[in-house]
Amino acid sequence: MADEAKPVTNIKTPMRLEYRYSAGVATSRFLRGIGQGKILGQRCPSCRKVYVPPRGSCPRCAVPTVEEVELSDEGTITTFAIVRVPSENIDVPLPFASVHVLLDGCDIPFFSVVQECPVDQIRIGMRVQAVWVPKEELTSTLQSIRYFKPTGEPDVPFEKLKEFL
Amino acid sequence: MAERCAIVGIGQTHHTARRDDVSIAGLLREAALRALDDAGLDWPDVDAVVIGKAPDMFEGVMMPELYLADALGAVGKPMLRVHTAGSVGGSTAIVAASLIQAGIHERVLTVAFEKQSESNAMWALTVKTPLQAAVVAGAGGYFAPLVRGYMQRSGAPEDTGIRVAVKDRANALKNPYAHIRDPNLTFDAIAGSPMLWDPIRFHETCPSSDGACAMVLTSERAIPRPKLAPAWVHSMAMRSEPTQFAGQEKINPVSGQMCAKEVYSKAGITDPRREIDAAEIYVPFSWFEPMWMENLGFAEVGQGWKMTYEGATALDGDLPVNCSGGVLSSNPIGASGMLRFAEAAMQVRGQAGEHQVDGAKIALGHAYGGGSQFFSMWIVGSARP
Amino acid sequence: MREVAIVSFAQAPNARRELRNEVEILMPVVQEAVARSGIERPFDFTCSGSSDFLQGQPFAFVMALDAAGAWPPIPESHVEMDGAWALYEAWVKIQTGQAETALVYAFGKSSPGDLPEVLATQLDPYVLAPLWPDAVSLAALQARAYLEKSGHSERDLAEVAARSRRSAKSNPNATVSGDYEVEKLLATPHIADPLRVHDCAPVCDGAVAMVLVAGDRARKVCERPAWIRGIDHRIEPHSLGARDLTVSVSTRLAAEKAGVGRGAVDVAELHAPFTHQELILRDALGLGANVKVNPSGGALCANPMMAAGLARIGEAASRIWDGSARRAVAHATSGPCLQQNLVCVLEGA
Amino acid sequence: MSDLVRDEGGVLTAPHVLEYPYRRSVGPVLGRFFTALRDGRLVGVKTAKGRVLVPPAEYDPETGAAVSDAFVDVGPGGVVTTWSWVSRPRAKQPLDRPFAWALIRLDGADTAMLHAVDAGEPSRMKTGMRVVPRWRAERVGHIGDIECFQPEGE
Repeated sequence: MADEAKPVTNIKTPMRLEYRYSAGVATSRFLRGIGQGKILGQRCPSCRKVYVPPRGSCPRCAVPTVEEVELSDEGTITTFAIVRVPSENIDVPLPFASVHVLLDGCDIPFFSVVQECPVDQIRIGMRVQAVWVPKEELTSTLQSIRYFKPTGEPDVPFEKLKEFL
Repeated sequence: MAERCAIVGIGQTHHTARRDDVSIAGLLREAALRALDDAGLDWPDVDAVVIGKAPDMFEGVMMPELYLADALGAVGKPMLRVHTAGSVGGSTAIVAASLIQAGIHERVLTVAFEKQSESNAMWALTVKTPLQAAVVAGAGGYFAPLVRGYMQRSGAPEDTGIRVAVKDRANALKNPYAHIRDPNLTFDAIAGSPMLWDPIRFHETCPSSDGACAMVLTSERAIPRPKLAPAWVHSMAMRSEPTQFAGQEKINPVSGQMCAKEVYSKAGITDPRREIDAAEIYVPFSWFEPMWMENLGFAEVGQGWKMTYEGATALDGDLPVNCSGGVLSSNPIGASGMLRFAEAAMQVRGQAGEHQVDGAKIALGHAYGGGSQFFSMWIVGSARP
Repeated sequence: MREVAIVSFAQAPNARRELRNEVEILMPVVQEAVARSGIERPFDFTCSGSSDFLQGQPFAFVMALDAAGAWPPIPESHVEMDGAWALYEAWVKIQTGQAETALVYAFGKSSPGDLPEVLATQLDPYVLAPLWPDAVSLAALQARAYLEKSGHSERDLAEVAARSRRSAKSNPNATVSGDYEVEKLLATPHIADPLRVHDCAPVCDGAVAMVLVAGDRARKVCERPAWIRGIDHRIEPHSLGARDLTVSVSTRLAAEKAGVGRGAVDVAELHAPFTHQELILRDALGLGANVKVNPSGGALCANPMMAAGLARIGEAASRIWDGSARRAVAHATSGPCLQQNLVCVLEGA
Repeated sequence: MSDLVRDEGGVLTAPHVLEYPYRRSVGPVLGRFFTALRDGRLVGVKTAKGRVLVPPAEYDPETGAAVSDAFVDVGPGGVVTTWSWVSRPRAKQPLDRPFAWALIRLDGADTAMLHAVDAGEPSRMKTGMRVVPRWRAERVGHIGDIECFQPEGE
C-alpha cells in the first residue's frame, strides 16, 4: 500500500476511446488514387481552382466539387520550416524540412516533407518531385508518398509564388 | 440601440507550467473569485456565466461546462460554452458582453481557462488522422513556414523575432501573474536558444501553461461600486475564414484585416496607431508581432518589423504592445485570448501595476486561432462610449 | 426585445452511419436552408454547435466552416454544445442590433465511436468519469427514480415510444419509425433495467441548419415567420446525487422565463432522448394532454448529437409554417439526465 | 492495403484510437476524499449551510459558495436511492459480471454518490436497500479504491 502519511494530490485517469474513422467520399477517391500512384485533385465548378487533397467542396465558393483532375507529382516549394524538435506523431528522422508544395496544375499548397537534400539547401521556389513507395507497396494512404526530393530544375522566382503564401 | 457594457471586475491566476495544487474547478474559481472581488460582487449577484476553452481533449473532459456549472455558481442560471480555437478567450468575452449589450442580463461572469498539465498540448493539437501522413509538427510546425514566408516577403532582419521576445520577456518581469519571468532571457540567450521549427527558436515560442482568466461585465445601470472605475467596451468584432482555400492570404489574413477595420470604425478610430494607447495582441511566436502590426493596420504591409526595431512597441514606445509579457510569457491556451482582452481593460482602468502604460485611455485586445483564420477583437476605453 | 423569426430549416437524413465527412453532410443542408430562406449571403452572423469528442478529432468545427460560406470572411462563432445554444447566441447577437440575419447550423457524427461510453467523458473527471458509467445506465437511474416516485409504469414508457415511432412515419428524416404494439415492445429485454431499446434514442449522424431574420425583413421573405417570442436556458448541479432526478427544475425555470404559460400551446417538440424524460419534461413545461408532443417523432426517432436540440426548434418552426400550430414550444437538453435545458416559444403571429 | 482499412462502398474507413494518460491534480478538498479512500475511509465536507456533500466538492453546488473546512466521516454503509442494471458490462466498468449502478446516500451524507453494486441479479436490488463498500486491498487514492458496494450483511 502507498505511503499512508502522505496526502493524495494527484490521480491517474487514463482514457482510451476507439472509433472507426471515415475518410469521406472525396478524400476516399483521392486516397484510392494514391493507391494507384496517382494524385487526384478536384476542380471547383465556380472559381475553377483545383484542390488537393480534395474534401468535396470549395470553401471559397461554398459549393460541392466533383470534377476530378489528375495532377503532376512535381511541384514547387512555396515555403517551409526545418523541424528540429521531435513530435509524437511524426516518424521522419530529425532534422527534416516540412514544406508547402504547390503541385503543378493545383491552386493550393500540399503539406509534405523533403528528403535527399541537406536541410540548409532547401529554398522557397525549389522544384521538387514526389518519391513514392515501390509500386507493389502502394496503399490507399498518404504514406504511399514517402517524401519529396529536388528535381534539379531551376528555381521558380518568388514573384510567381507570392500569392500562394 | 445596444446597451453600454462595462468591465467592472478582472481576475487571473498565476500562470505556470503545472498548477499541481488545484483541481480544474479550483483553478477557475481562483480567477473568478478575484474578478468578483475586484467588482465587489458575490456569486449570487451574477445573472449568467459564459465559459470558454480550447479543445476538450486537453483536459479530457467533454463539454466541461457541465461539470463546472456548480463551481462557477451557475446553477439555476444560463451558462454558455464557447469554442473558437485559439481566439476562444476573446470570443468568449464578446459573447458575454453581447448578453449585456442585448439587454438580456445585467451582470455576466465570463471565464476562460486551460489546464494543459493534465495532458500535453502537442497531443491534443496533433491527433493523428487515420490514412493521412502526419507532416505538421504541432502549432510551431504549422506556423513556422508562414513566418519564413513573412521574412522573405518583407525582408525583415533575422533578429526581429529575437527582439520581440526580449521585449515581451522583459515586460513579463513586471507582471506578477506571468509564467515566464526570467531575467536571464537576454538577446544573446534567446538568439542562442535551439531552433525548434527553423526559423523559430525555442525562446521565440510561448510556453504551455495552466491558468485562467475571468471578468465581470455589467450594464451601465448595474455597475456596482467597484474599487476602480470600470473599463467600457467601445467596440467588438469577430471574423472567420476557411482553413485553406485557393488564393488565401495566410501571412496577412483578410479575416484579420476586416476584423480590425470593423473594430476601429465602430469605436470611431481613424488612425489606430495614434489613437490606441496600448495593445494586447495574440503573439504565440515572436514573429507574429510584426505580422500582426501590419494585419492590424498599425504599419504598412512589409513595414511591421520596423515598429519592433524602432522600439515603437516597447512599454515606453508610441504603441506599447503586450505590456503584460503577452502569450510569449504565459499561454493557458483557452484563456490566452481573454487575458489579452482583460489586460487591455486593465490598462484603461490604470490597474496594470508595473506594466501600466501611463495615462492609457484606449486599448485594443486581440486574439486569433485556427490556422490564422479566426479573429476576435475589442476596443476598450476609460471613458463611457 | 427585438422581433426575430426562424424563416427556414433543413436537415440531413439521420442515418445510423454516415460515411461522408462533416462538410459533405453539412454542405447540402446549409445550401438548402439558405435557398429556402430567401436571404442572400453574406449573413450578418453565423453560429454553430458541435463536439469534438463524438468523432475523436479535435477542431471538427474548423473544417465544417468549409460548408458555411466563409469567404469573404464572416462574423462567426461556435459553441461546443448542441446547436440550440448556437441559435441562442445568434438570437442574442440580433438583439444587440449588430445583426439582422443569422445562419445557424449544427452537426454530429456519433456512429464512429461507442456513444454511451464517449458520453462518460462529460462527467466529473475525478469521481464519476473514472468509473465509466455509460449514458444509458445513468438515464436508467433517472428512469427508475421517476417511475417509483410518479407511479408511472414501464408500459407508460413504451406508449411514449410507440406514439413517437408512429408520428415519425411522416418524417422522411427519421432513423426509426413505424407501427409498434406496446405489448410487443414490453416483451423485449431490458438493456439497462428499467430501460429497453425503444426507451432510448437511436445512435445516428446528422446535421441541421436554419436561418434567423429580424423584424420586417422576416415578413418580407417568409409568408408566416416562426417568431421567437421567448427563449431561455438554465443549468442544474452536475452531480446526479445532488439533484432530484424526477423533476426538471431547470426546464421549469427556463419555461417561466420564456413565457411558455402565457398562452395555449398547440405543439411541443421536446428533446427527450429517453422515454421517461418526455414525461418529466411535460410536467416541467406544464403541458396539458391536448398538446401535440413531438409530431416529428422527436429525439427518440432521430437523435443526431449536437444537432437534435436545434432540430427540435426547426421542427417546431415547421408546424408554424404549415399552419398546424399557432404557438409551439421547442426544448433542447445537454448533459447527463437533463442537466441543462433550453426552452424556446414560437408563434405564427 | 492494411487489413485494418476497409473500403465500404468506395469510402475508406480505418480504426482511430484516442488514448491519453491524463494525470489530474485534485486540489485540497478532493485530496482529503482520495486520501481517506486510500486509508479505507469515507469523508464528506459540510457546506456553510451544514449540508454534508459526499463526494465532497470545493463549493456548494446550489450557490457556488466555498464549503466550510469541516470534513466529517460518513458511511461506510448507505442507502440506495435509485439504481439501474447492467447486464453486459463494458470493459472499463468496475465489474466484469452483471451489476447495478446505484446512487448511494452514505450514512451521515446529504447527497448521494454513484458507484457499482455487486448484487448478482436485478431481483436482489431494491431502492432503499442498504449497501456497504467492498474495499480493494491495494489502494492508491482513487474512486476505484472501492471495488464496488455490496448488499449489507453479505
